[in-house]
Amino acid sequence: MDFDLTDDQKLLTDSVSKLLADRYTFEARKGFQKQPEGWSADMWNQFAEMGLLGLPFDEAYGGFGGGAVDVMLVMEQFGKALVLEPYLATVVLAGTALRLAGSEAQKSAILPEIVGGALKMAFAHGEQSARYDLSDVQSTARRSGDGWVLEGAKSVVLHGGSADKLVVSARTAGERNDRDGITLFLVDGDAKGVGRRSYQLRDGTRAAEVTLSAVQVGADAVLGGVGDAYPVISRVVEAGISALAAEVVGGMDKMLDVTLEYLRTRQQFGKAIGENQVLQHKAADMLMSLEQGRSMSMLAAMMVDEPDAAERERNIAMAKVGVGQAGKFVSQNAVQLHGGIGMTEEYVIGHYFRRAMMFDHSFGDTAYYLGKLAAQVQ
Amino acid sequence: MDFDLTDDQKLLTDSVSKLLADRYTFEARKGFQKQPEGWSADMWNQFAEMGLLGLPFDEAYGGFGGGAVDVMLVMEQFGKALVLEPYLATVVLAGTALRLAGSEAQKSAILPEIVGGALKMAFAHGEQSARYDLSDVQSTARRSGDGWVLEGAKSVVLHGGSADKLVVSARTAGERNDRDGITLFLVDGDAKGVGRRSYQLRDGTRAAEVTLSAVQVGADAVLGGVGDAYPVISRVVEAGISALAAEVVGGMDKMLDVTLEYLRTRQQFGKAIGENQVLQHKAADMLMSLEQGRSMSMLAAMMVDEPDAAERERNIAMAKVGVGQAGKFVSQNAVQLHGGIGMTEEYVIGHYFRRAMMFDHSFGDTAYYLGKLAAQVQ
Amino acid sequence: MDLRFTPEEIAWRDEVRTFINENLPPEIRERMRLGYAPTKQETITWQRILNKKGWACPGWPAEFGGAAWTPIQRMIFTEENQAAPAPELNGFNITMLGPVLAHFGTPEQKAYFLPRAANLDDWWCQGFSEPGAGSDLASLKTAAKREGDFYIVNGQKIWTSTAHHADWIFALVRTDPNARKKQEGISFLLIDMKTPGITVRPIISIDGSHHLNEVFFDDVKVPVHQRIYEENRGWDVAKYLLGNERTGIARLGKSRANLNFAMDVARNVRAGGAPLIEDPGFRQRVAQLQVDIKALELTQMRVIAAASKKSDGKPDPFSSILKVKGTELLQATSELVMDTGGPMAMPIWASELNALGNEPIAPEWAGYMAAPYLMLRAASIYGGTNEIQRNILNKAVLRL
Amino acid sequence: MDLRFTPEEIAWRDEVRTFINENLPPEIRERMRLGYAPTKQETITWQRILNKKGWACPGWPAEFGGAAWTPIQRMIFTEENQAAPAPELNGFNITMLGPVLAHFGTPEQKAYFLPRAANLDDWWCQGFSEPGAGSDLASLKTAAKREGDFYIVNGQKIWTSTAHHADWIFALVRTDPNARKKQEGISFLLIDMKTPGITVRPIISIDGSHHLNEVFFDDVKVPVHQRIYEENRGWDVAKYLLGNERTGIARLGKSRANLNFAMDVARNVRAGGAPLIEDPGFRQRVAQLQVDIKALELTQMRVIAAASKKSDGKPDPFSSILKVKGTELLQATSELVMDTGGPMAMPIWASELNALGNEPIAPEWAGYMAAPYLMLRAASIYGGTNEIQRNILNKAVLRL
Repeated sequence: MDFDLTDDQKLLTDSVSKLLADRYTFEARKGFQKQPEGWSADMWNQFAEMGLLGLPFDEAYGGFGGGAVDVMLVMEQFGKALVLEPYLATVVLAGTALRLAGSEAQKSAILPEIVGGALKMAFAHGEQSARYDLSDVQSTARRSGDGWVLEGAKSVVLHGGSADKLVVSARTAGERNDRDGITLFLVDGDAKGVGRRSYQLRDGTRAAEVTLSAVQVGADAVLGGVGDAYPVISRVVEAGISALAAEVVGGMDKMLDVTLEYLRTRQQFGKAIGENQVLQHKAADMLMSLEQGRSMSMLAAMMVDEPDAAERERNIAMAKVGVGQAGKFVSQNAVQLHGGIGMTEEYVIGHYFRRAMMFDHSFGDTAYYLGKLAAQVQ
Repeated sequence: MDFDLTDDQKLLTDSVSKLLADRYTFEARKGFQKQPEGWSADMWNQFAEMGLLGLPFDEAYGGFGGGAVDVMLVMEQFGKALVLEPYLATVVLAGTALRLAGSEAQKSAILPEIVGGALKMAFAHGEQSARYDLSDVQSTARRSGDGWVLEGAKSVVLHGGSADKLVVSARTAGERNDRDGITLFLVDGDAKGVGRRSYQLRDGTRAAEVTLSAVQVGADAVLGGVGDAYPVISRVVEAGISALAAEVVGGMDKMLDVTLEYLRTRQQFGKAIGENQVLQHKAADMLMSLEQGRSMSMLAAMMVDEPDAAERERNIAMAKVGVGQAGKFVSQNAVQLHGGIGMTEEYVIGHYFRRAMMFDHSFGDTAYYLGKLAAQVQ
Repeated sequence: MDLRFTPEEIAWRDEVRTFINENLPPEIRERMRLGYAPTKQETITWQRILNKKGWACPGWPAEFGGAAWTPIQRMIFTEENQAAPAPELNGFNITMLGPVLAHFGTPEQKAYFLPRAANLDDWWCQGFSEPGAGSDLASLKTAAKREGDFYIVNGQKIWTSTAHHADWIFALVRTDPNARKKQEGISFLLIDMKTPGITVRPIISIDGSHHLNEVFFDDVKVPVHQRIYEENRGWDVAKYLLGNERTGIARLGKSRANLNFAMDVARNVRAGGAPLIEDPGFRQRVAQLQVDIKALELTQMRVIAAASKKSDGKPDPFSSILKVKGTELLQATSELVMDTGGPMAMPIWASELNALGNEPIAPEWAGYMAAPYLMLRAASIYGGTNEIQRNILNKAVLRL
Repeated sequence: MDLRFTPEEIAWRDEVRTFINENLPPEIRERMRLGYAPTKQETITWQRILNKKGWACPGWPAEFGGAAWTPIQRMIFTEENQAAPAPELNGFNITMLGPVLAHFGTPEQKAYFLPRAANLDDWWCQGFSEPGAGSDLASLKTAAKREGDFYIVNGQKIWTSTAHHADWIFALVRTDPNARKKQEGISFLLIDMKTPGITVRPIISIDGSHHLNEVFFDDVKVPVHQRIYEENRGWDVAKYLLGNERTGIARLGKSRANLNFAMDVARNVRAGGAPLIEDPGFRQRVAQLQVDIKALELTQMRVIAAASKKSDGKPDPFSSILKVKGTELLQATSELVMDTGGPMAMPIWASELNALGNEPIAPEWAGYMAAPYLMLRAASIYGGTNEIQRNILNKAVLRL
């Protein structure tokens, strides 16, 4: 057991932290959000320059060769600054799919493009009627000549609107909810037959509904084995949970700081409201919740590469529940302790609040994972 | 909708309250508990004299002709004084079984004896492996000549040790967990073949394990229809829940009072601990919980005689959950706010605490009824 | 004691329900069922329908249109209206200003303002909160200086709900900055929002809605006859008003509507290959909420029954229980709605899609599932935070 | 960063587990599994087995038998021991008095008392709390007046765990009633419980157990050489001791043992015609507790890792998190045990039944299911209430 960071990791954390403190102020972020794609191309290039976009990829592809803990450290900083850019979608989600299932040719062609910042990707898996069931895929792909034709629709695809390439799941065999028979495809964002309707999520990040109408792709578009994608999808989601959990921990950290500062400075009835013991104890509860959440985020990062699948799934599920509950508790109380100002769009707390809410509804919510864990009790 | 008490009900409440304030102090109660049967025969006679033992019975049997609300009022007062006597067992449980299922002959023979205080009864239904399932009856009764022979064992029979007569459930047909085929019998406490091992429950009241070894009873011992007892048992339990809920409300009322008094007088760090805002708010939470519990106890009392079975069962289940949760919250916090003294046998709070705990584990606990309600969600 | 509704009360409930069913425009009802807040025009439309029926201002004196309902009748009406769901009566007009005018107003003030308030001819808003004050309302600073027949008002109000809709504002202002106690230098003014010098600046809430505002007063001239009650006695008026504000705060009808909506959706979405409503965790959560709603329903009846017995006009401290528990239920039920929607609850579906035409992008139920959850975080803040309610309970009941 | 146990740590866990399995008397283990507290003799038996192995006082300096374990090794040992379940080491001897003696004691005090404490030849108890003091420990009144080579002690201690078992007590006494600050007039004495003038009065807890006592001192003569550290500097000693007391306070092993016991029973009792463990509500509750235990497990490791880096000797304020969350889990898991037992958890089976001979009256698992729940209500009270822990967090971390 070892909680130490390597010197490289300390350097990574510090440099990301410094970059964001300088360039990613709450005011600057408002500007980024107004960009056409909902984030800053300039910041994206900065991330590329710092090597963040190559963090989890092998050095052979221009990457940094880092692991889930490195991603955790970056995401925690991103969480503090409420970073809008498609890091999760491109590097973590699509990146994990490529890492785990990509052919040498695919990885050589795509990963360096990601690392360099030229290529944005998205993971187009969820569907409107699937809720959180990863095997509930109704989009289809049928063989056509050497290639495939895709039909269907994908829902709430994070950064699906601005992605250059999509990783799309489709059913090549089996029935709805079968784990077997799902295949991943690489599809250009502007391929013929791909429709994308982009919108904001409640936390200000972007997503899209993606429709697939007779989308033709070649045989080389298949990512991994035909019909074998379920375990890959599952691990992509686990990597996503781990990364997002770290982001929420960063957010909670910031929420507690902002709230403490508010409690110290806001005067009412002639004294700082932080002198109220009830608010002190509530803040102590927030601290405890944050630290428990932080522990669970570390657990998730550690488990992303655990080879024992049952152990990995179980621990990631526990982490999702733990961070989800902590995020909810800390964010709800951060708003409450602020009073009216916490309810406003122009103040920072509400943004963290919604980001934590978003986390709880990404990749399966607290109830979903608690139900999964409950079903395993025997 | 009408929350008013009649003049008779006010008088009833006042006189019970006064009797208990005079005679049922915490000190006096310690003495009662040391009596061989674990309660005071003298107080029992007082209750008889005041007419309490006839409260829910028809005037034809010497009763008062009252309803569940009257019982609620009395039980609430009993709850404040932590009354030990077998009122629930005799008047509410066995009494309800007799009221609902007794023949004219049975009622004429028994009810006046109860009313007068001469006859104590117990409801011997639960079994060691039944948990809270009312239909899980494995004790049997088989016909033998004109009468019946009972075999089996009953568990945690409230006041089973001191009861003159037992209402015993036994299976006359069907399989374990079948609702059909259960029959109630009137069995003398000292009948041949009846074994009774008496003990204290955690709250200081008495119960017994009752064994039935070839216990012979006559045909006239059958209470209600042969094989038809399940609905009666169900309603006996509902009456029990309603009465006990009121008792817990009385207990919560007292716990809050005692706790407030402690918070006002106990000094620490040079001031009354009740000046701590955190403790004030906790006490406010206790008050809210108490009042919500009181509302649910009223609901239970109102529903005991509701003819629509589904409506009645559903509302009683909600009341059990509501009062159970309130009782737990109020009693746990009453101990916590007292600190060490609240953990001691010699101080009053721990007794209320355990009485509330006992309620939660009588006739089905919070999880049991919440599960029942959940199963009905559709 | 009988907690069941009497036959008369059941008849009344049926009468209300029937009237709502027959008169509430279906498009309003459906939008609200899906979680959307009613528009200004929807609120006006419905209140005028109710006013025509004589149901818009039941709590007012009969001469001004009051309906002489019993407290239980009022509760039944409010909850049926919330559960429909229908737009609620404009609370500023009906529960706040109306009773204040009827109690403290001059004959002229009553005659002019009350009928217009009942019919929503004037949309009122409330100018109490200020940036520096928060829960410490009486520390307000907006100044009103007497000059002849006018007050000259300067200062700022905040959290002013629907100020951007409002024709008039009733405001607390400081008329005596030197009063011994801060409560003693305050007056209660009615101010026409069209008066020169008033600026309304929107505050966007975290659900993206425009509901709140800042209101700035810059040398705003207010005729003295628009003052309610005596100069420097505005705090008495405010206390009277705040007491009335607390009736109906449990908003149980709304919580019930939330729960029903969540269950409707849960019957139609799948989780693990079966309808979500069959999921054990979902069912447990619904069952617990049903218990909590039932308990508060009864507690509310007890508070109402007690209120109908007393006549000292003081607010029942137990209404703080209704506030705390009621807002907890609003928050829990709206959270259930959001969670029921799952990932589909997260998009702001409307944004940037209008340009793409009317092709539906998501199922109708998914349109507005997170916004009420977001908005209702304010429920435990406004009207005296839930922490303040506990202070009230302590002071008035527990006395620690 | 790698939160997994290293191979060395896993080897250590296995070594501990194997040793316990091979050396813990099975009858002790089984009684504890069923929820019974260990008897005095059981605790002594087990501690002597551990002492023989060199595992009874790992945190002490090596010269007195310390084992030079890493903090993580200590944690593993503690949790394996709790989860076995085995009697815990006598904390008064091992985590409280031992380190104090090693740090503040004279050579003679160390030489005499430490080996005896390690082997439980002396059973120690702690005389800190007093009736009037509660959380305000320093306001203690028990007086020690110097007379030649003795102190004459008069006063009363309360909540003295196992005083009725104890051979010795370490006590805080007031040696200077006129000190400027109340903390400055206190000394730390070792007192033989057999000294004339000491009376122990039992306090029965709400679980019916005799664990706590009042201890009265009536002109008790204590040799001056039994004082630890300087006169009037006892508060420094107490602070040092209380800092040590907070390690291991999460008691996660115990919570795990509770959860395992509940699950064992739930596999064997029926609810609704099927094993209770298949009940959805029960499973949800277990799953949530598993999550909470896992989170605290990791937080504890973080606190331990941080502790092994710092050397200022001050307690980590984060150990307050371990206390609060750990006791919440103790309470929640023991409540689950009780609830699992259902109606069978309510009887005090033992009482009045012994006279009836050895015929079993209830299944073995039902014997002692409510008592731990009752007793553990004290867990959020002793060692600084959970409210005090939040004050500590506020003061040391949040600084509001």
